[in-house]
Amino acid sequence: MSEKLQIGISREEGEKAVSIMRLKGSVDANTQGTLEAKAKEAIDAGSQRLILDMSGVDYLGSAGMRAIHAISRMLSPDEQGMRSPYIKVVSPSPAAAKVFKTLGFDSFIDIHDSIDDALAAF
Amino acid sequence: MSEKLQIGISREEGEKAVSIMRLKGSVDANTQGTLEAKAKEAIDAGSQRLILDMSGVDYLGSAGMRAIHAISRMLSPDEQGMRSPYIKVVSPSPAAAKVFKTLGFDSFIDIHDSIDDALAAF
Amino acid sequence: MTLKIRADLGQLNRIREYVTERATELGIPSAVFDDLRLAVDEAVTNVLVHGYGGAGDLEIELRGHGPDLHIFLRDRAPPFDPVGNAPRDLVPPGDRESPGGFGIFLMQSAMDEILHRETRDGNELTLVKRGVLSTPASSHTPSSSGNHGN
Amino acid sequence: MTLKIRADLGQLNRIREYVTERATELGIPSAVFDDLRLAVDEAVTNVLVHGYGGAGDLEIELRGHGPDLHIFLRDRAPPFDPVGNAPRDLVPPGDRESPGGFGIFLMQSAMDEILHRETRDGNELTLVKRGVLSTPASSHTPSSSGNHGN
Ligand SMILES: Nc1ncnc2c1ncn2[C@@H]1O[C@H](COP(=O)(O)OP(=O)(O)O)[C@@H](O)[C@H]1O
Ligand SMILES: Nc1ncnc2c1ncn2[C@@H]1O[C@H](COP(=O)(O)OP(=O)(O)O)[C@@H](O)[C@H]1O
Repeated sequence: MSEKLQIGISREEGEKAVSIMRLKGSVDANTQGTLEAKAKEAIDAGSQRLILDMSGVDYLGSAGMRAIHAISRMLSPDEQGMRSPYIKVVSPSPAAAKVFKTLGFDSFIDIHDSIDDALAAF
Repeated sequence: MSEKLQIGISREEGEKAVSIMRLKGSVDANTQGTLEAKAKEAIDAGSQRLILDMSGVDYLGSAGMRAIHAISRMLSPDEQGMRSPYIKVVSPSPAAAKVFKTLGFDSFIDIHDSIDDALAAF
Repeated sequence: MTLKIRADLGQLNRIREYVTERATELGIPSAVFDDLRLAVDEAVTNVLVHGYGGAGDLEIELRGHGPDLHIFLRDRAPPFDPVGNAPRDLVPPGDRESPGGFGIFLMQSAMDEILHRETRDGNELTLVKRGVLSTPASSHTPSSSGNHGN
Repeated sequence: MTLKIRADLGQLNRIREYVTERATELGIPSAVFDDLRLAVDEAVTNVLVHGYGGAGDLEIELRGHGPDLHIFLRDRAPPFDPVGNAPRDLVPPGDRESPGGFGIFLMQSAMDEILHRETRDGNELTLVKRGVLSTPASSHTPSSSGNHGN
Protein backbone atom coordinates (compact mmCIF):
# COMPACT_ATOMS: atom_id res chain seq x y z
CA MET A 1 0.00 0.00 0.00
CA SER A 2 1.63 3.22 1.10
CA GLU A 3 5.38 3.30 0.90
CA LYS A 4 8.24 5.13 2.47
CA LEU A 5 9.52 8.07 0.53
CA GLN A 6 11.54 7.75 -2.67
CA ILE A 7 12.82 10.83 -4.43
CA GLY A 8 14.02 11.18 -8.02
CA ILE A 9 15.69 14.40 -9.04
CA SER A 10 16.16 15.88 -12.46
CA ARG A 11 17.71 19.15 -13.46
CA GLU A 12 15.79 21.26 -15.94
CA GLU A 13 17.73 22.46 -18.98
CA GLY A 14 17.82 26.22 -19.27
CA GLU A 15 18.89 29.34 -17.44
CA LYS A 16 16.72 29.08 -14.38
CA ALA A 17 18.68 26.45 -12.39
CA VAL A 18 15.56 24.48 -11.52
CA SER A 19 15.55 20.98 -10.12
CA ILE A 20 12.44 18.83 -10.20
CA MET A 21 12.01 16.48 -7.25
CA ARG A 22 9.58 13.64 -7.84
CA LEU A 23 8.27 12.46 -4.48
CA LYS A 24 6.86 8.96 -4.26
CA GLY A 25 5.42 7.52 -1.07
CA SER A 26 4.65 9.12 2.29
CA VAL A 27 5.91 12.40 3.68
CA ASP A 28 5.65 12.00 7.44
CA ALA A 29 7.90 12.41 10.50
CA ASN A 30 9.81 9.33 9.43
CA THR A 31 10.69 10.61 5.96
CA GLN A 32 10.87 14.37 6.61
CA GLY A 33 14.66 14.09 6.95
CA THR A 34 15.01 12.34 3.58
CA LEU A 35 13.14 15.13 1.87
CA GLU A 36 15.20 17.86 3.51
CA ALA A 37 18.49 16.06 2.81
CA LYS A 38 17.69 15.50 -0.87
CA ALA A 39 16.67 19.11 -1.29
CA LYS A 40 19.88 20.25 0.36
CA GLU A 41 21.91 18.06 -2.03
CA ALA A 42 20.19 19.62 -5.02
CA ILE A 43 20.70 23.13 -3.68
CA ASP A 44 24.35 22.44 -2.86
CA ALA A 45 24.78 21.18 -6.42
CA GLY A 46 23.63 24.55 -7.73
CA SER A 47 19.85 24.49 -7.97
CA GLN A 48 18.34 27.82 -7.05
CA ARG A 49 14.75 26.76 -7.58
CA LEU A 50 12.89 23.58 -6.74
CA ILE A 51 9.72 22.00 -8.02
CA LEU A 52 8.21 19.34 -5.77
CA ASP A 53 6.17 16.97 -7.90
CA MET A 54 3.73 15.51 -5.36
CA SER A 55 1.65 13.47 -7.77
CA GLY A 56 3.10 10.30 -6.22
CA VAL A 57 2.62 11.31 -2.58
CA ASP A 58 0.05 9.19 -0.77
CA TYR A 59 0.39 10.87 2.62
CA LEU A 60 1.39 14.36 3.67
CA GLY A 61 1.20 15.56 7.27
CA SER A 62 2.62 18.39 9.34
CA ALA A 63 6.14 16.94 9.16
CA GLY A 64 6.06 17.43 5.40
CA MET A 65 5.03 21.03 5.85
CA ARG A 66 7.91 21.58 8.25
CA ALA A 67 10.23 20.11 5.63
CA ILE A 68 8.86 22.39 2.93
CA HIS A 69 9.23 25.36 5.22
CA ALA A 70 12.83 24.41 5.99
CA ILE A 71 13.59 23.98 2.28
CA SER A 72 12.10 27.36 1.44
CA ARG A 73 14.42 28.85 4.05
CA MET A 74 17.43 27.08 2.49
CA LEU A 75 16.52 28.64 -0.84
CA SER A 76 16.01 32.18 0.49
CA PRO A 77 17.66 32.38 3.91
CA ASP A 78 17.28 36.13 4.26
CA GLU A 79 13.79 36.73 3.03
CA GLN A 80 10.95 36.92 5.47
CA GLY A 81 8.19 37.43 2.93
CA MET A 82 4.67 36.21 2.52
CA ARG A 83 5.46 34.08 -0.48
CA SER A 84 8.35 31.78 -1.16
CA PRO A 85 9.38 32.49 -4.76
CA TYR A 86 11.88 29.66 -5.24
CA ILE A 87 9.78 26.61 -4.50
CA LYS A 88 6.67 25.36 -6.31
CA VAL A 89 4.47 22.38 -5.61
CA VAL A 90 2.85 20.31 -8.36
CA SER A 91 -0.18 17.99 -8.26
CA PRO A 92 -0.77 17.28 -4.58
CA SER A 93 -3.63 14.87 -3.84
CA PRO A 94 -6.83 16.46 -2.54
CA ALA A 95 -5.86 15.39 1.00
CA ALA A 96 -2.40 16.93 0.66
CA ALA A 97 -3.85 20.12 -0.82
CA LYS A 98 -6.16 20.34 2.18
CA VAL A 99 -3.19 20.16 4.55
CA PHE A 100 -1.57 23.04 2.64
CA LYS A 101 -4.74 25.07 2.93
CA THR A 102 -5.51 24.26 6.55
CA LEU A 103 -2.07 25.45 7.61
CA GLY A 104 -2.11 28.55 5.44
CA PHE A 105 0.69 27.29 3.21
CA ASP A 106 -1.40 27.94 0.11
CA SER A 107 -0.68 31.63 0.52
CA PHE A 108 3.00 30.90 1.11
CA ILE A 109 3.77 28.51 -1.74
CA ASP A 110 2.30 28.23 -5.24
CA ILE A 111 0.55 25.01 -6.19
CA HIS A 112 0.31 24.07 -9.88
CA ASP A 113 -1.30 21.36 -11.94
CA SER A 114 1.72 20.56 -14.06
CA ILE A 115 5.49 20.87 -14.06
CA ASP A 116 5.29 23.15 -17.08
CA ASP A 117 2.91 25.53 -15.32
CA ALA A 118 5.20 25.58 -12.28
CA LEU A 119 8.24 26.29 -14.45
CA ALA A 120 6.48 29.12 -16.22
CA ALA A 121 5.63 30.68 -12.85
CA PHE A 122 9.26 31.14 -11.75
CA MET B 1 -7.84 23.87 -27.53
CA SER B 2 -5.04 21.73 -28.87
CA GLU B 3 -1.69 23.43 -29.17
CA LYS B 4 1.48 23.08 -31.15
CA LEU B 5 4.25 21.15 -29.49
CA GLN B 6 6.25 22.49 -26.55
CA ILE B 7 9.04 20.41 -25.07
CA GLY B 8 10.71 20.80 -21.68
CA ILE B 9 13.81 18.75 -20.98
CA SER B 10 15.34 17.78 -17.68
CA ARG B 11 18.37 15.65 -17.01
CA GLU B 12 17.98 12.98 -14.36
CA GLU B 13 20.63 12.92 -11.64
CA GLY B 14 22.51 9.64 -11.49
CA GLU B 15 24.68 7.34 -13.56
CA LYS B 16 22.26 6.46 -16.29
CA ALA B 17 22.49 9.63 -18.44
CA VAL B 18 18.73 9.88 -18.83
CA SER B 19 16.90 12.92 -20.10
CA ILE B 20 13.19 13.37 -19.56
CA MET B 21 11.32 15.13 -22.35
CA ARG B 22 7.95 16.53 -21.36
CA LEU B 23 5.84 16.86 -24.48
CA LYS B 24 2.93 19.28 -24.42
CA GLY B 25 0.60 19.78 -27.35
CA SER B 26 0.25 17.89 -30.62
CA VAL B 27 2.68 15.53 -32.28
CA ASP B 28 1.80 15.64 -35.96
CA ALA B 29 3.56 16.21 -39.28
CA ASN B 30 3.94 19.87 -38.37
CA THR B 31 5.75 19.28 -35.08
CA GLN B 32 7.57 16.04 -35.87
CA GLY B 33 10.72 18.01 -36.69
CA THR B 34 10.64 19.85 -33.35
CA LEU B 35 10.53 16.56 -31.49
CA GLU B 36 13.39 15.07 -33.47
CA ALA B 37 15.51 18.21 -33.14
CA LYS B 38 15.02 18.47 -29.38
CA ALA B 39 15.88 14.82 -28.93
CA LYS B 40 18.99 15.25 -31.02
CA GLU B 41 20.07 18.20 -28.86
CA ALA B 42 19.69 16.12 -25.71
CA ILE B 43 21.58 13.21 -27.23
CA ASP B 44 24.35 15.49 -28.49
CA ALA B 45 24.59 16.93 -24.97
CA GLY B 46 25.33 13.46 -23.62
CA SER B 47 22.03 11.76 -22.90
CA GLN B 48 22.14 8.08 -23.74
CA ARG B 49 18.58 7.36 -22.70
CA LEU B 50 15.36 9.28 -23.21
CA ILE B 51 12.01 9.22 -21.47
CA LEU B 52 9.17 10.78 -23.43
CA ASP B 53 6.54 12.00 -20.98
CA MET B 54 3.40 12.07 -23.13
CA SER B 55 0.93 12.99 -20.41
CA GLY B 56 0.53 16.42 -22.02
CA VAL B 57 0.12 15.17 -25.61
CA ASP B 58 -3.37 15.79 -27.01
CA TYR B 59 -2.71 14.35 -30.47
CA LEU B 60 -0.35 11.71 -31.75
CA GLY B 61 -0.40 10.43 -35.31
CA SER B 62 1.89 8.53 -37.64
CA ALA B 63 4.30 11.46 -37.86
CA GLY B 64 4.95 11.11 -34.14
CA MET B 65 5.68 7.43 -34.58
CA ARG B 66 8.14 8.20 -37.36
CA ALA B 67 9.82 10.67 -35.01
CA ILE B 68 10.02 8.11 -32.22
CA HIS B 69 11.44 5.59 -34.64
CA ALA B 70 14.05 8.09 -35.83
CA ILE B 71 15.01 8.94 -32.24
CA SER B 72 15.40 5.29 -31.32
CA ARG B 73 17.78 4.97 -34.25
CA MET B 74 19.79 7.98 -33.06
CA LEU B 75 20.15 6.30 -29.67
CA SER B 76 21.20 2.92 -31.04
CA PRO B 77 22.29 3.36 -34.64
CA ASP B 78 23.68 -0.14 -35.04
CA GLU B 79 21.08 -2.26 -33.39
CA GLN B 80 18.35 -3.84 -35.45
CA GLY B 81 16.51 -5.49 -32.59
CA MET B 82 12.91 -6.05 -31.71
CA ARG B 83 12.98 -3.67 -28.77
CA SER B 84 14.53 -0.25 -28.40
CA PRO B 85 16.23 -0.31 -24.99
CA TYR B 86 17.13 3.37 -24.74
CA ILE B 87 13.77 5.06 -25.11
CA LYS B 88 10.69 4.77 -22.89
CA VAL B 89 7.30 6.35 -23.21
CA VAL B 90 5.27 7.50 -20.21
CA SER B 91 1.52 8.13 -19.84
CA PRO B 92 0.21 8.38 -23.38
CA SER B 93 -3.51 9.13 -23.66
CA PRO B 94 -5.75 6.19 -24.59
CA ALA B 95 -5.85 7.48 -28.19
CA ALA B 96 -2.06 7.74 -28.35
CA ALA B 97 -1.63 4.31 -26.78
CA LYS B 98 -3.95 2.93 -29.47
CA VAL B 99 -1.73 4.39 -32.21
CA PHE B 100 1.29 2.67 -30.62
CA LYS B 101 -0.57 -0.62 -30.55
CA THR B 102 -2.10 -0.38 -34.01
CA LEU B 103 1.32 0.14 -35.54
CA GLY B 104 3.01 -2.55 -33.46
CA PHE B 105 5.16 -0.04 -31.59
CA ASP B 106 4.04 -1.46 -28.28
CA SER B 107 6.33 -4.41 -28.88
CA PHE B 108 9.14 -2.09 -29.93
CA ILE B 109 9.07 0.49 -27.14
CA ASP B 110 8.11 0.15 -23.47
CA ILE B 111 5.19 2.22 -22.21
CA HIS B 112 5.03 3.04 -18.50
CA ASP B 113 2.59 4.75 -16.16
CA SER B 114 5.13 6.94 -14.41
CA ILE B 115 8.57 8.43 -14.91
CA ASP B 116 9.84 6.43 -11.96
CA ASP B 117 8.66 3.17 -13.47
CA ALA B 118 10.28 4.09 -16.78
CA LEU B 119 13.57 4.96 -15.06
CA ALA B 120 13.57 1.69 -13.15
CA ALA B 121 13.12 -0.21 -16.42
CA PHE B 122 16.37 1.04 -18.00
CA MET C 1 -21.10 23.23 -43.72
CA THR C 2 -17.83 22.73 -45.53
CA LEU C 3 -14.42 23.95 -44.46
CA LYS C 4 -12.58 25.43 -47.41
CA ILE C 5 -9.02 26.18 -46.57
CA ARG C 6 -5.71 26.99 -48.13
CA ALA C 7 -3.79 24.56 -45.99
CA ASP C 8 -0.25 23.76 -45.01
CA LEU C 9 0.95 21.58 -42.15
CA GLY C 10 0.58 24.49 -39.73
CA GLN C 11 -3.19 24.17 -40.18
CA LEU C 12 -3.40 20.55 -39.02
CA ASN C 13 -4.42 21.63 -35.52
CA ARG C 14 -7.19 23.79 -36.87
CA ILE C 15 -8.41 21.03 -39.16
CA ARG C 16 -8.56 18.51 -36.31
CA GLU C 17 -10.50 21.05 -34.26
CA TYR C 18 -12.93 21.53 -37.10
CA VAL C 19 -13.55 17.78 -37.14
CA THR C 20 -14.24 17.81 -33.40
CA GLU C 21 -16.60 20.75 -33.69
CA ARG C 22 -18.61 19.34 -36.57
CA ALA C 23 -18.76 15.88 -34.98
CA THR C 24 -20.09 17.52 -31.82
CA GLU C 25 -22.72 19.41 -33.80
CA LEU C 26 -23.80 16.19 -35.47
CA GLY C 27 -24.26 14.54 -32.07
CA ILE C 28 -21.62 11.89 -32.64
CA PRO C 29 -20.45 10.16 -29.42
CA SER C 30 -17.20 11.74 -28.25
CA ALA C 31 -15.61 8.29 -27.93
CA VAL C 32 -15.39 8.31 -31.73
CA PHE C 33 -13.70 11.72 -32.07
CA ASP C 34 -10.17 10.34 -31.74
CA ASP C 35 -10.66 8.02 -34.71
CA LEU C 36 -12.12 10.79 -36.85
CA ARG C 37 -9.34 13.25 -36.03
CA LEU C 38 -6.72 10.60 -36.70
CA ALA C 39 -8.12 9.57 -40.07
CA VAL C 40 -8.57 13.15 -41.27
CA ASP C 41 -5.13 14.21 -40.03
CA GLU C 42 -3.44 11.32 -41.81
CA ALA C 43 -5.35 11.85 -45.04
CA VAL C 44 -4.77 15.60 -45.09
CA THR C 45 -1.12 15.22 -44.19
CA ASN C 46 -0.56 12.90 -47.12
CA VAL C 47 -2.34 15.22 -49.52
CA LEU C 48 -0.29 18.18 -48.34
CA VAL C 49 3.06 16.39 -48.24
CA HIS C 50 2.81 13.97 -51.16
CA GLY C 51 0.05 15.49 -53.25
CA TYR C 52 0.78 19.21 -53.07
CA GLY C 53 4.39 19.01 -51.92
CA GLY C 54 3.61 21.49 -49.12
CA ALA C 55 0.45 23.52 -49.35
CA GLY C 56 -2.78 23.66 -51.32
CA ASP C 57 -6.55 24.03 -51.33
CA LEU C 58 -8.67 21.63 -49.34
CA GLU C 59 -12.34 21.07 -48.67
CA ILE C 60 -13.48 19.10 -45.67
CA GLU C 61 -17.10 18.17 -45.11
CA LEU C 62 -18.69 16.01 -42.42
CA ARG C 63 -22.17 14.84 -43.28
CA GLY C 64 -24.62 12.30 -41.89
CA HIS C 65 -25.86 9.56 -44.19
CA GLY C 66 -28.49 7.71 -42.22
CA PRO C 67 -26.69 6.33 -39.19
CA ASP C 68 -23.32 6.70 -40.88
CA LEU C 69 -20.88 9.57 -40.96
CA HIS C 70 -19.28 10.48 -44.26
CA ILE C 71 -16.24 12.71 -44.24
CA PHE C 72 -15.38 14.16 -47.65
CA LEU C 73 -11.89 15.44 -48.37
CA ARG C 74 -11.43 17.22 -51.67
CA ASP C 75 -8.16 18.42 -53.15
CA ARG C 76 -6.70 19.58 -56.45
CA ALA C 77 -3.57 17.47 -56.22
CA PRO C 78 -2.49 14.79 -58.69
CA PRO C 79 -4.70 11.71 -58.56
CA PHE C 80 -3.71 9.19 -55.91
CA ASP C 81 -5.73 6.37 -54.37
CA PRO C 82 -4.44 5.62 -50.88
CA VAL C 83 -6.63 2.53 -50.53
CA GLY C 84 -5.19 0.90 -53.61
CA ASN C 85 -1.78 1.74 -52.25
CA ALA C 86 -2.37 0.53 -48.71
CA PRO C 87 0.50 -1.36 -47.15
CA ARG C 88 0.08 -5.11 -47.34
CA ASP C 89 1.16 -6.31 -43.92
CA LEU C 90 2.42 -4.05 -41.22
CA VAL C 91 6.03 -4.90 -40.42
CA PRO C 92 7.02 -4.26 -36.79
CA PRO C 93 9.03 -1.05 -36.55
CA GLY C 94 12.01 -2.83 -35.00
CA ASP C 95 12.45 -4.95 -38.10
CA ARG C 96 13.63 -2.50 -40.65
CA GLU C 97 15.65 0.59 -41.11
CA SER C 98 12.92 2.85 -42.31
CA PRO C 99 9.42 1.62 -41.72
CA GLY C 100 6.61 3.41 -43.53
CA GLY C 101 3.03 3.13 -44.60
CA PHE C 102 1.92 4.08 -41.10
CA GLY C 103 -0.39 6.85 -42.21
CA ILE C 104 -2.61 4.89 -44.58
CA PHE C 105 -2.68 1.95 -42.16
CA LEU C 106 -3.86 4.17 -39.28
CA MET C 107 -6.41 5.89 -41.48
CA GLN C 108 -7.89 2.54 -42.46
CA SER C 109 -7.88 1.17 -38.95
CA ALA C 110 -9.72 4.26 -37.68
CA MET C 111 -12.52 4.14 -40.27
CA ASP C 112 -14.90 1.48 -41.56
CA GLU C 113 -14.44 2.29 -45.21
CA ILE C 114 -12.41 4.62 -47.39
CA LEU C 115 -13.44 5.45 -50.95
CA HIS C 116 -11.38 7.32 -53.51
CA ARG C 117 -12.55 8.92 -56.70
CA GLU C 118 -10.85 11.16 -59.15
CA THR C 119 -12.61 14.48 -59.65
CA ARG C 120 -12.33 16.87 -62.56
CA ASP C 121 -9.42 18.68 -60.95
CA GLY C 122 -8.17 16.38 -58.21
CA ASN C 123 -9.30 13.80 -55.65
CA GLU C 124 -12.27 13.15 -53.42
CA LEU C 125 -11.73 10.83 -50.49
CA THR C 126 -14.76 9.61 -48.53
CA LEU C 127 -14.02 8.38 -45.02
CA VAL C 128 -16.93 6.36 -43.66
CA LYS C 129 -17.69 5.66 -40.00
CA ARG C 130 -20.78 3.54 -39.56
CA GLY C 131 -23.50 3.67 -36.93
CA VAL C 132 -22.33 6.77 -35.10
CA LEU C 133 -25.42 8.92 -35.74
CA SER C 134 -28.71 8.40 -34.02
CA THR C 135 -31.44 9.02 -36.58
CA PRO C 136 -35.23 8.96 -36.52
CA ALA C 137 -36.05 5.37 -37.47
CA SER C 138 -35.05 4.32 -40.99
CA SER C 139 -34.93 7.82 -42.44
CA HIS C 140 -32.35 9.06 -44.86
CA THR C 141 -31.31 12.34 -43.25
CA PRO C 142 -30.13 15.12 -45.52
CA SER C 143 -27.66 17.43 -43.86
CA SER C 144 -28.97 20.87 -42.92
CA SER C 145 -27.29 22.46 -45.89
CA GLY C 146 -29.04 20.04 -48.22
CA ASN C 147 -27.67 17.06 -50.03
CA HIS C 148 -26.63 18.27 -53.44
CA GLY C 149 -23.30 16.46 -53.44
CA ASN C 150 -20.13 17.98 -54.70
CA MET D 1 -9.85 -5.18 17.81
CA THR D 2 -6.96 -3.18 19.20
CA LEU D 3 -3.54 -2.70 17.66
CA LYS D 4 -0.86 -3.05 20.31
CA ILE D 5 2.50 -2.10 18.99
CA ARG D 6 5.99 -1.21 20.08
CA ALA D 7 6.25 1.77 17.80
CA ASP D 8 8.83 4.13 16.41
CA LEU D 9 8.47 6.54 13.49
CA GLY D 10 9.22 3.71 11.06
CA GLN D 11 5.81 2.24 11.98
CA LEU D 12 3.79 5.32 10.97
CA ASN D 13 2.96 3.78 7.62
CA ARG D 14 1.70 0.62 9.23
CA ILE D 15 -0.35 2.56 11.76
CA ARG D 16 -2.02 4.62 9.05
CA GLU D 17 -2.79 1.43 7.15
CA TYR D 18 -4.33 -0.07 10.28
CA VAL D 19 -6.61 2.96 10.52
CA THR D 20 -7.69 2.50 6.91
CA GLU D 21 -8.33 -1.21 7.39
CA ARG D 22 -10.38 -0.81 10.56
CA ALA D 23 -12.34 2.12 9.15
CA THR D 24 -13.14 -0.03 6.11
CA GLU D 25 -14.31 -2.89 8.36
CA LEU D 26 -16.55 -0.49 10.26
CA GLY D 27 -18.15 0.65 7.00
CA ILE D 28 -17.02 4.24 7.32
CA PRO D 29 -17.21 6.21 4.04
CA SER D 30 -13.80 6.31 2.39
CA ALA D 31 -14.06 10.09 1.99
CA VAL D 32 -13.35 10.28 5.73
CA PHE D 33 -10.23 8.09 5.72
CA ASP D 34 -7.84 10.94 4.98
CA ASP D 35 -8.97 12.85 8.07
CA LEU D 36 -8.66 9.79 10.27
CA ARG D 37 -5.21 8.89 9.02
CA LEU D 38 -4.07 12.49 9.43
CA ALA D 39 -5.33 12.84 13.01
CA VAL D 40 -3.90 9.50 14.13
CA ASP D 41 -0.56 10.13 12.41
CA GLU D 42 -0.19 13.54 14.05
CA ALA D 43 -1.19 12.27 17.49
CA VAL D 44 1.05 9.21 17.32
CA THR D 45 3.97 11.24 15.98
CA ASN D 46 3.75 13.64 18.90
CA VAL D 47 3.57 10.83 21.43
CA LEU D 48 6.60 9.14 19.89
CA VAL D 49 8.68 12.28 19.43
CA HIS D 50 7.71 14.39 22.43
CA GLY D 51 6.28 11.81 24.84
CA TYR D 52 8.66 8.87 24.41
CA GLY D 53 11.57 10.68 22.83
CA GLY D 54 11.67 8.06 20.06
CA ALA D 55 9.87 4.77 20.62
CA GLY D 56 7.39 3.21 22.99
CA ASP D 57 4.26 1.12 23.46
CA LEU D 58 1.04 2.19 21.85
CA GLU D 59 -2.51 0.94 21.68
CA ILE D 60 -4.82 2.06 18.90
CA GLU D 61 -8.50 1.18 18.85
CA LEU D 62 -11.28 2.26 16.48
CA ARG D 63 -14.73 1.70 17.81
CA GLY D 64 -18.25 2.75 16.84
CA HIS D 65 -20.31 4.63 19.38
CA GLY D 66 -23.75 5.01 17.86
CA PRO D 67 -23.20 6.98 14.65
CA ASP D 68 -19.84 8.27 15.89
CA LEU D 69 -16.37 6.88 15.54
CA HIS D 70 -14.11 6.92 18.57
CA ILE D 71 -10.42 6.36 18.08
CA PHE D 72 -8.53 5.58 21.28
CA LEU D 73 -4.81 6.11 21.51
CA ARG D 74 -3.15 4.85 24.66
CA ASP D 75 0.46 5.37 25.66
CA ARG D 76 2.72 5.14 28.71
CA ALA D 77 4.44 8.46 28.14
CA PRO D 78 4.46 11.40 30.56
CA PRO D 79 1.06 13.09 30.84
CA PHE D 80 0.39 15.70 28.16
CA ASP D 81 -2.87 17.20 27.00
CA PRO D 82 -2.56 18.36 23.38
CA VAL D 83 -5.97 20.03 23.44
CA GLY D 84 -5.07 22.25 26.38
CA ASN D 85 -1.85 23.08 24.53
CA ALA D 86 -3.39 23.74 21.14
CA PRO D 87 -1.98 26.71 19.27
CA ARG D 88 -4.13 29.83 19.67
CA ASP D 89 -4.16 31.29 16.17
CA LEU D 90 -2.32 29.82 13.27
CA VAL D 91 0.33 32.22 12.03
CA PRO D 92 0.99 32.02 8.29
CA PRO D 93 4.22 30.12 7.63
CA GLY D 94 5.79 33.07 5.83
CA ASP D 95 5.57 35.22 8.89
CA ARG D 96 8.09 33.72 11.19
CA GLU D 97 11.40 31.97 11.26
CA SER D 98 10.23 28.70 12.74
CA PRO D 99 6.50 28.12 12.66
CA GLY D 100 5.12 25.29 14.78
CA GLY D 101 2.00 23.89 16.30
CA PHE D 102 1.02 22.43 12.93
CA GLY D 103 0.46 18.92 14.24
CA ILE D 104 -2.11 19.70 16.93
CA PHE D 105 -3.85 22.18 14.64
CA LEU D 106 -4.23 19.58 11.86
CA MET D 107 -5.38 16.93 14.32
CA GLN D 108 -8.11 19.22 15.60
CA SER D 109 -9.18 20.34 12.16
CA ALA D 110 -9.51 16.71 11.04
CA MET D 111 -11.69 15.57 13.97
CA ASP D 112 -14.84 16.83 15.65
CA GLU D 113 -13.59 16.45 19.20
CA ILE D 114 -10.44 15.39 20.98
CA LEU D 115 -10.53 14.29 24.61
CA HIS D 116 -7.53 13.67 26.81
CA ARG D 117 -7.37 11.81 30.07
CA GLU D 118 -4.50 10.67 32.22
CA THR D 119 -4.45 6.95 32.81
CA ARG D 120 -2.70 5.05 35.60
CA ASP D 121 0.49 4.79 33.56
CA GLY D 122 0.15 7.32 30.76
CA ASN D 123 -2.37 8.98 28.45
CA GLU D 124 -5.55 8.10 26.65
CA LEU D 125 -6.58 10.32 23.76
CA THR D 126 -10.03 9.92 22.25
CA LEU D 127 -10.40 11.27 18.71
CA VAL D 128 -14.07 11.65 17.83
CA LYS D 129 -15.55 11.79 14.31
CA ARG D 130 -19.30 12.19 14.37
CA GLY D 131 -21.96 10.74 12.12
CA VAL D 132 -19.73 8.50 10.03
CA LEU D 133 -21.33 5.18 10.99
CA SER D 134 -24.68 4.01 9.76
CA THR D 135 -26.36 2.23 12.65
CA PRO D 136 -29.70 0.48 13.13
CA ALA D 137 -31.94 3.26 14.46
CA SER D 138 -31.01 4.63 17.88
CA SER D 139 -28.97 1.63 19.03
CA HIS D 140 -25.78 1.81 21.04
CA THR D 141 -23.54 -0.58 19.15
CA PRO D 142 -20.88 -2.45 21.07
CA SER D 143 -17.85 -3.35 19.00
CA SER D 144 -17.49 -6.97 17.97
CA SER D 145 -14.84 -7.60 20.60
CA GLY D 146 -17.16 -6.34 23.34
CA ASN D 147 -17.14 -3.06 25.13
CA HIS D 148 -15.04 -3.56 28.24
CA GLY D 149 -13.11 -0.33 27.89
CA ASN D 150 -9.41 -0.13 28.60
N1 LIG E 1 -2.00 12.04 -51.53
C1 LIG E 1 -0.91 11.33 -51.95
N2 LIG E 1 -0.34 11.62 -53.14
C2 LIG E 1 0.73 10.93 -53.56
N3 LIG E 1 1.30 9.92 -52.88
C3 LIG E 1 0.80 9.58 -51.71
C4 LIG E 1 -0.34 10.27 -51.16
N4 LIG E 1 -0.65 9.70 -49.97
C5 LIG E 1 0.26 8.73 -49.76
N5 LIG E 1 1.14 8.64 -50.80
C6 LIG E 1 2.24 7.66 -50.92
O1 LIG E 1 1.94 6.55 -50.10
C7 LIG E 1 3.01 6.29 -49.21
C8 LIG E 1 2.48 5.74 -47.89
O2 LIG E 1 1.81 6.75 -47.17
P1 LIG E 1 1.63 6.62 -45.60
O3 LIG E 1 0.91 5.37 -45.27
O4 LIG E 1 1.03 7.88 -45.09
O5 LIG E 1 3.09 6.40 -45.04
P2 LIG E 1 4.35 7.33 -44.87
O6 LIG E 1 3.94 8.71 -45.22
O7 LIG E 1 4.62 7.06 -43.44
O8 LIG E 1 5.36 6.71 -45.79
C9 LIG E 1 3.73 7.60 -49.08
O9 LIG E 1 5.05 7.42 -48.73
C10 LIG E 1 3.57 8.19 -50.47
O10 LIG E 1 4.56 7.70 -51.31
N1 LIG F 1 2.64 13.90 23.49
C1 LIG F 1 3.34 15.02 23.80
N2 LIG F 1 4.12 15.07 24.88
C2 LIG F 1 4.78 16.19 25.18
N3 LIG F 1 4.74 17.33 24.47
C3 LIG F 1 3.97 17.35 23.39
C4 LIG F 1 3.23 16.22 22.99
N4 LIG F 1 2.56 16.54 21.88
C5 LIG F 1 2.86 17.82 21.59
N5 LIG F 1 3.73 18.32 22.49
C6 LIG F 1 4.25 19.71 22.52
O1 LIG F 1 3.36 20.53 21.79
C7 LIG F 1 4.04 21.22 20.75
C8 LIG F 1 3.16 21.43 19.56
O2 LIG F 1 2.97 20.22 18.90
P1 LIG F 1 2.56 20.18 17.36
O3 LIG F 1 1.32 20.94 17.19
O4 LIG F 1 2.55 18.78 16.89
O5 LIG F 1 3.66 21.03 16.66
P2 LIG F 1 5.16 20.77 16.28
O6 LIG F 1 5.49 19.36 16.61
O7 LIG F 1 5.12 21.09 14.82
O8 LIG F 1 5.90 21.80 17.09
C9 LIG F 1 5.27 20.40 20.49
O9 LIG F 1 6.32 21.16 19.97
C10 LIG F 1 5.59 19.84 21.86
O10 LIG F 1 6.36 20.77 22.59
